[in-house]
Amino acid sequence: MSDARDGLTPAGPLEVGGVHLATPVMAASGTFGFGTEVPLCDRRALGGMVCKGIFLEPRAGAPPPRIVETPSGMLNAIGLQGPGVETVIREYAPLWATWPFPVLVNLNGETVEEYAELAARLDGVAGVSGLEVNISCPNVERGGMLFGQDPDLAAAVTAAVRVRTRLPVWVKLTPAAGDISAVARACEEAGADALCAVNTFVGMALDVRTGQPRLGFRTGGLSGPAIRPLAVYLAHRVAQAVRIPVIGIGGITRPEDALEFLLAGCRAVQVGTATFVDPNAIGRVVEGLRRRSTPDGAPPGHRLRPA
Amino acid sequence: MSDARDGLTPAGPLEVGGVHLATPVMAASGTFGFGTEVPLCDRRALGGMVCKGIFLEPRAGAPPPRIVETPSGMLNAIGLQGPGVETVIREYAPLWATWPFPVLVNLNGETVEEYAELAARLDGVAGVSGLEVNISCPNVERGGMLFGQDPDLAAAVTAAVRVRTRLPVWVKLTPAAGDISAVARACEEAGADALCAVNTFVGMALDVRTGQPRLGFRTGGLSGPAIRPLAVYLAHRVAQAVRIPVIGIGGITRPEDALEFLLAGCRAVQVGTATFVDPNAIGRVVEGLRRRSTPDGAPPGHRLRPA
Amino acid sequence: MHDLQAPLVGRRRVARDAFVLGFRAGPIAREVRAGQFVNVLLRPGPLLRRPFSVHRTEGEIVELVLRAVGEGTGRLLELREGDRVGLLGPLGRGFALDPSAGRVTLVSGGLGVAPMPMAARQARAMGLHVCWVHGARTAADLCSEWEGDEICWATEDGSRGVRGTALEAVPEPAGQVLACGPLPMLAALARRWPEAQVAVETVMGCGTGVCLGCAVPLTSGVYTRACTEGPVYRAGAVAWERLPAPAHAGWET
Amino acid sequence: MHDLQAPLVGRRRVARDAFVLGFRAGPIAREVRAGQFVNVLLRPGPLLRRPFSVHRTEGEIVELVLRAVGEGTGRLLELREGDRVGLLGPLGRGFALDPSAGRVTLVSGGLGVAPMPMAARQARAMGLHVCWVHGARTAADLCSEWEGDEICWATEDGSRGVRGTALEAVPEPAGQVLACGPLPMLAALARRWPEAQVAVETVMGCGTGVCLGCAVPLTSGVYTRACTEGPVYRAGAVAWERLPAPAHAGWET
Ligand SMILES: Cc1cc2nc3c(=O)[nH]c(=O)nc-3n(C[C@H](O)[C@H](O)[C@H](O)COP(=O)(O)OP(=O)(O)OC[C@H]3O[C@@H](n4cnc5c(N)ncnc54)[C@H](O)[C@@H]3O)c2cc1C
Ligand SMILES: Cc1cc2nc3c(=O)[nH]c(=O)nc-3n(C[C@H](O)[C@H](O)[C@H](O)COP(=O)(O)OP(=O)(O)OC[C@H]3O[C@@H](n4cnc5c(N)ncnc54)[C@H](O)[C@@H]3O)c2cc1C
Ligand SMILES: Cc1cc2nc3c(=O)[nH]c(=O)nc-3n(C[C@H](O)[C@H](O)[C@H](O)COP(=O)(O)O)c2cc1C
Ligand SMILES: Cc1cc2nc3c(=O)[nH]c(=O)nc-3n(C[C@H](O)[C@H](O)[C@H](O)COP(=O)(O)O)c2cc1C
Ligand code: FES
Ligand code: FES
Repeated sequence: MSDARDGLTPAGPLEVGGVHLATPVMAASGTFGFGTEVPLCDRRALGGMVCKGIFLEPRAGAPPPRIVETPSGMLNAIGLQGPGVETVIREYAPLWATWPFPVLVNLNGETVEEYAELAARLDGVAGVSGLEVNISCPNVERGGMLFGQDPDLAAAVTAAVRVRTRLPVWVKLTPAAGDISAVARACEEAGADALCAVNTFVGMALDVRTGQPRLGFRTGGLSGPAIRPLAVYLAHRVAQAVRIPVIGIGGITRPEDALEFLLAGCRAVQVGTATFVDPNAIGRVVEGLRRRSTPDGAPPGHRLRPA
Repeated sequence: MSDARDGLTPAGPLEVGGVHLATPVMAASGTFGFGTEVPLCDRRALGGMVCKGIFLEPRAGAPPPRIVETPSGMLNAIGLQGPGVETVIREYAPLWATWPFPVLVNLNGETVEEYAELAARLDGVAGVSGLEVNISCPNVERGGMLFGQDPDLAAAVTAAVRVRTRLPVWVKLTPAAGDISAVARACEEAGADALCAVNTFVGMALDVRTGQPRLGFRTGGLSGPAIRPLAVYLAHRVAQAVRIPVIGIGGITRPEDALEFLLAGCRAVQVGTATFVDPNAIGRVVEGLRRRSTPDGAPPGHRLRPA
Repeated sequence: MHDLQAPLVGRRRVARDAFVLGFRAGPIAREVRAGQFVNVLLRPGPLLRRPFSVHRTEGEIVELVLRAVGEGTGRLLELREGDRVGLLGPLGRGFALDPSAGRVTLVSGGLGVAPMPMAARQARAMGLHVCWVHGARTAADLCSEWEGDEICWATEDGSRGVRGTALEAVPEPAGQVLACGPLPMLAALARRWPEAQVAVETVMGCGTGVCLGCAVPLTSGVYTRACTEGPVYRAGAVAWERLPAPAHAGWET
Repeated sequence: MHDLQAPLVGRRRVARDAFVLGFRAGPIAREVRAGQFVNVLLRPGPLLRRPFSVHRTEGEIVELVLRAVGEGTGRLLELREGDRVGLLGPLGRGFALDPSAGRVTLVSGGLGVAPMPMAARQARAMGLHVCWVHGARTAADLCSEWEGDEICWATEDGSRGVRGTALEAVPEPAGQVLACGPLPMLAALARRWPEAQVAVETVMGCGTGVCLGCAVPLTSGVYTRACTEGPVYRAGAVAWERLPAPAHAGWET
């Protein structure tokens, strides 16, 4: 597996952290459902997708309102509504097995053991190409982001998942970590195959006419173009801290946004909120990367000079 | 001194952390120079101002480019260019002494002792109404934000400043702290009279045509509307963690943005980037707060119900 | 589902501050059913799309009705003829008309008129008798256009028709009831006609079923997606007390 | 300094892709001096204002010249007559003309024409002889308008006037030199005429002197503010090797 910083990724197929991607641009968890919902997306452009986060058991999710728009961004507090792992195995995985791009399952738990159990259940399931361990969800009462703020807890979750599956294990990091490099290194040492940086930033918005939070869960996670400069910085720090590949996430809308993450040291990227605005956002990002590629397949920028 | 969460602040004069403000809306450090530069600002609306951050000695600042616009925000890496404390005492303080609103000096150091020395030099200087201890600047090689990420270091700076001055001591916090509540409590215990939340968020932007950072300092601090939901959340957490007043900062542009921070538990606010866009942004925020005040002088919202 | 760049081709005022905007979008106009919506992208404009019920279609033209309540609706009403917006749709599940009902009553409060002209036309095309009951605050707020066989007005101040809400003006027997309007009106309607079909509004992230942002709580305990399982629900199925009105973005909106 | 809402009142093309926009803004038109700029606010539009040299004034009208290079300039060129922008100005220090110089040479590369018509008029009003040397890539990129007593053209491809840069086309003796254009041209000019006055471009945050974002490094080692101490500098005072061109915002810009 080549180092993220060894060269730039072309728009073509590549292998990242044990997963064979059709292009370097993937659909981010929670913004592409289970892959059956967005008919207008150009699926040939899709490098791969991460399904909506799941727990062992079905979950109702957070009370509405669940979304608030903010300047160039949105807060969400979905609360990981979704079917449990059994439905995923029974209803979605068989479909995914027929698709031309890999699907990773986004794993969530309230305890280390729940993550491990999920990993075990998904091991060997046809249609599941990898696991994205979500230790960064800001919208649950227990677990989620708490695991991602502490290097020891992050390592514990990663290690527990690692020993229960032969699937590639990616770990999705939270910007709320005091030292994201330390968490990244801890996950790498615990056996992660790749790191995803980053999940949403915790935020809050109040209704000035009632004085109450505008989200049912009170706080939510900020995504969209507003966070891009913060996410590029964090993804860059993570890429500098580890040798495993990094997948950049946060506010990617245009082809050049994706390239910014690649230049910052990421090996692939995920697109989230942009898909809400343009169901074919990923198609357009990949098309832009392709059009701008130099003849040898590498994008036109240079690698980021180390500081 | 009344608790920030005891009631809402009207648009009129009030006392916050030992400083008598003309209104609850102040000019944020680094966005209003030394108070002599922005002729179009309605000075009757100005609750007070914090001058550009200074060190003991004059500083050249960071290499250009120093500013990059991002979606609904901007990254800056000014690097605390400015005159040293002597110039401030000799040239600006005498002017400030004649102004109808209080001026606080934003203090910066590379060591605890430098902060303490600055505090001592400014103690008793006519025209200086308080000190804002900046342990949150992301754009300097040493000091700055590093002090604000660790509760012990934050407390050390606060305590050192506290013993060297009789002036009100406000401490300005960084969102980069892993646990901002812990830093806030440490500053409160070390003798801070008020806390300012928050300074800018570290970010980065790359030029996709060269692959290099768009800022001369490589990274910068994100400000503007993009960060507002993040800042409201952090200011709210700080207000819940301490008994001293909190001054909310981050992305305030409209009157309702200011009210959002007040509803979140802040006693006053500071306006930064908005002044770049509209030199009279503060005048308009105060005007809006006034127009919307209910007859008893309190804004129309209710206080945020505890979680 | 289509994603089109659609030019504004017409605009008319139909009530105080309320306007019908017509966009040329043939593929959507041909497919859309009453109660479905389109998700509108404005550039420059707010980040997310804004959902609007399809009000009427006229050949290739898709009509929306709206009032300025915030940035998106404000910008929509500033558009000039020829300006283009992105239209994604048709989205959601519309009204299911029962041809055997004989009579259908459309109940609309305020801008809840939005899906009714299409519903009236589809019902009449099926041979149903259409009674439209429309309420608003005052006569000036009533929509000046209507379709169907009968119209009943209601105003809070009694300045036109019955004094009271649309609900109070519904002539019995109502037959099949379709409704759209403010949440309190729909909740009251659900108590009277649990079998009524109601179109609800929620904040939406995507409009296509992927974000789970548009949650509508059902009495069965689950959340469903307004953009996919809705926006039309059986009135009695919705847990109205757990469905909040969208919070306010600011003072000005 | 004034902060006005100024309507667009005219627009004309003066070179390939380059347009002059006229805004009605009497108070600014009356005060502005050659080399000063205005800071333009667009709503909807990017967060920050965009600085532009004042190109000419005509009575109450302030003219700017620009080409679309990004979001702000793109939106400016989409404006229709009557649309308003925020104009803050006049800002900065303009050219200081020396009435005793006898002769003044204006050197402009590409859109560096911006401050020259005003400079030409002010110089002639002082009785100076004005020679304007204007260079661009090709004849189509040259600005079609000029003022002064003499004009010399230069194009990189030789399609009009001297083949080469504006700098190479300057007739000697140049007298007092005022210049505006790409950084490499200004740096070269500084070596030949250290006493020349040059108008430089930097990224700006505020335009009013408070943000320190517009730093221009001087050979003396300090940074100065382009918006306040500049944008006009003595060419020999600027540390050109430490003054970067503004970085690119993306591929499309
Ligand atoms: C399926 C559906 C159909 C709709 N049909 C119509 C219609 O035909 N005509 C019409 O005028 N409006 C309709 N709405 C509501 C319309 O989408 C909102 O008024 C609009 O999104 C507000 O955008 P804004 O930018 O102007 O306001 P914002 O500044 O975003 O918000 C202003 C106010 O509107 C509320 N709001 C924001 N988004 C929504 C939303 N999705 N639904 C309800 N309220 C919202 C906010 O909470 C706030 O109080 C519909 C909504 C849905 C979900
Ligand atoms: C004092 C001054 C006077 C100017 N006069 C003129 C003029 O008369 N005519 C004209 O066309 N342009 C002029 N400029 C440059 C003009 O301000 C920029 O081209 C404009 O801000 C770009 O905005 P945008 O949103 O279109 O581009 P963006 O999307 O912001 O950026 C597009 C490109 O322009 C660069 N850029 C951004 N801001 C500036 C800036 N302040 N200065 C230079 N480059 C920038 C970016 O780095 C990028 O490469 C002047 C700049 C200054 C500082
Ligand atoms: C509505 C919504 C739901 C999300 N759900 C999940 C999730 O279930 N699991 C997860 O790891 N991330 C989730 N995310 C985070 C995204 O995958 C992504 O990290 C984030 O939105 C930043 O990328 P963006 O700015 O491109 O949206 C969600 C984001 C949004 C907006
Ligand atoms: C150009 C610029 C310079 C700044 N300089 C300082 C400074 O010297 N000291 C400081 O404490 N904060 C400084 N700040 C941070 C602001 O005071 C404020 O905390 C931040 O910009 C967030 O508020 P805003 O979104 O309203 O701008 C600076 C911000 C900007 C944009
Ligand atoms: S709006 Fe996204 S799922 Fe309904
Ligand atoms: S642009 Fe802000 S100081 Fe010059």
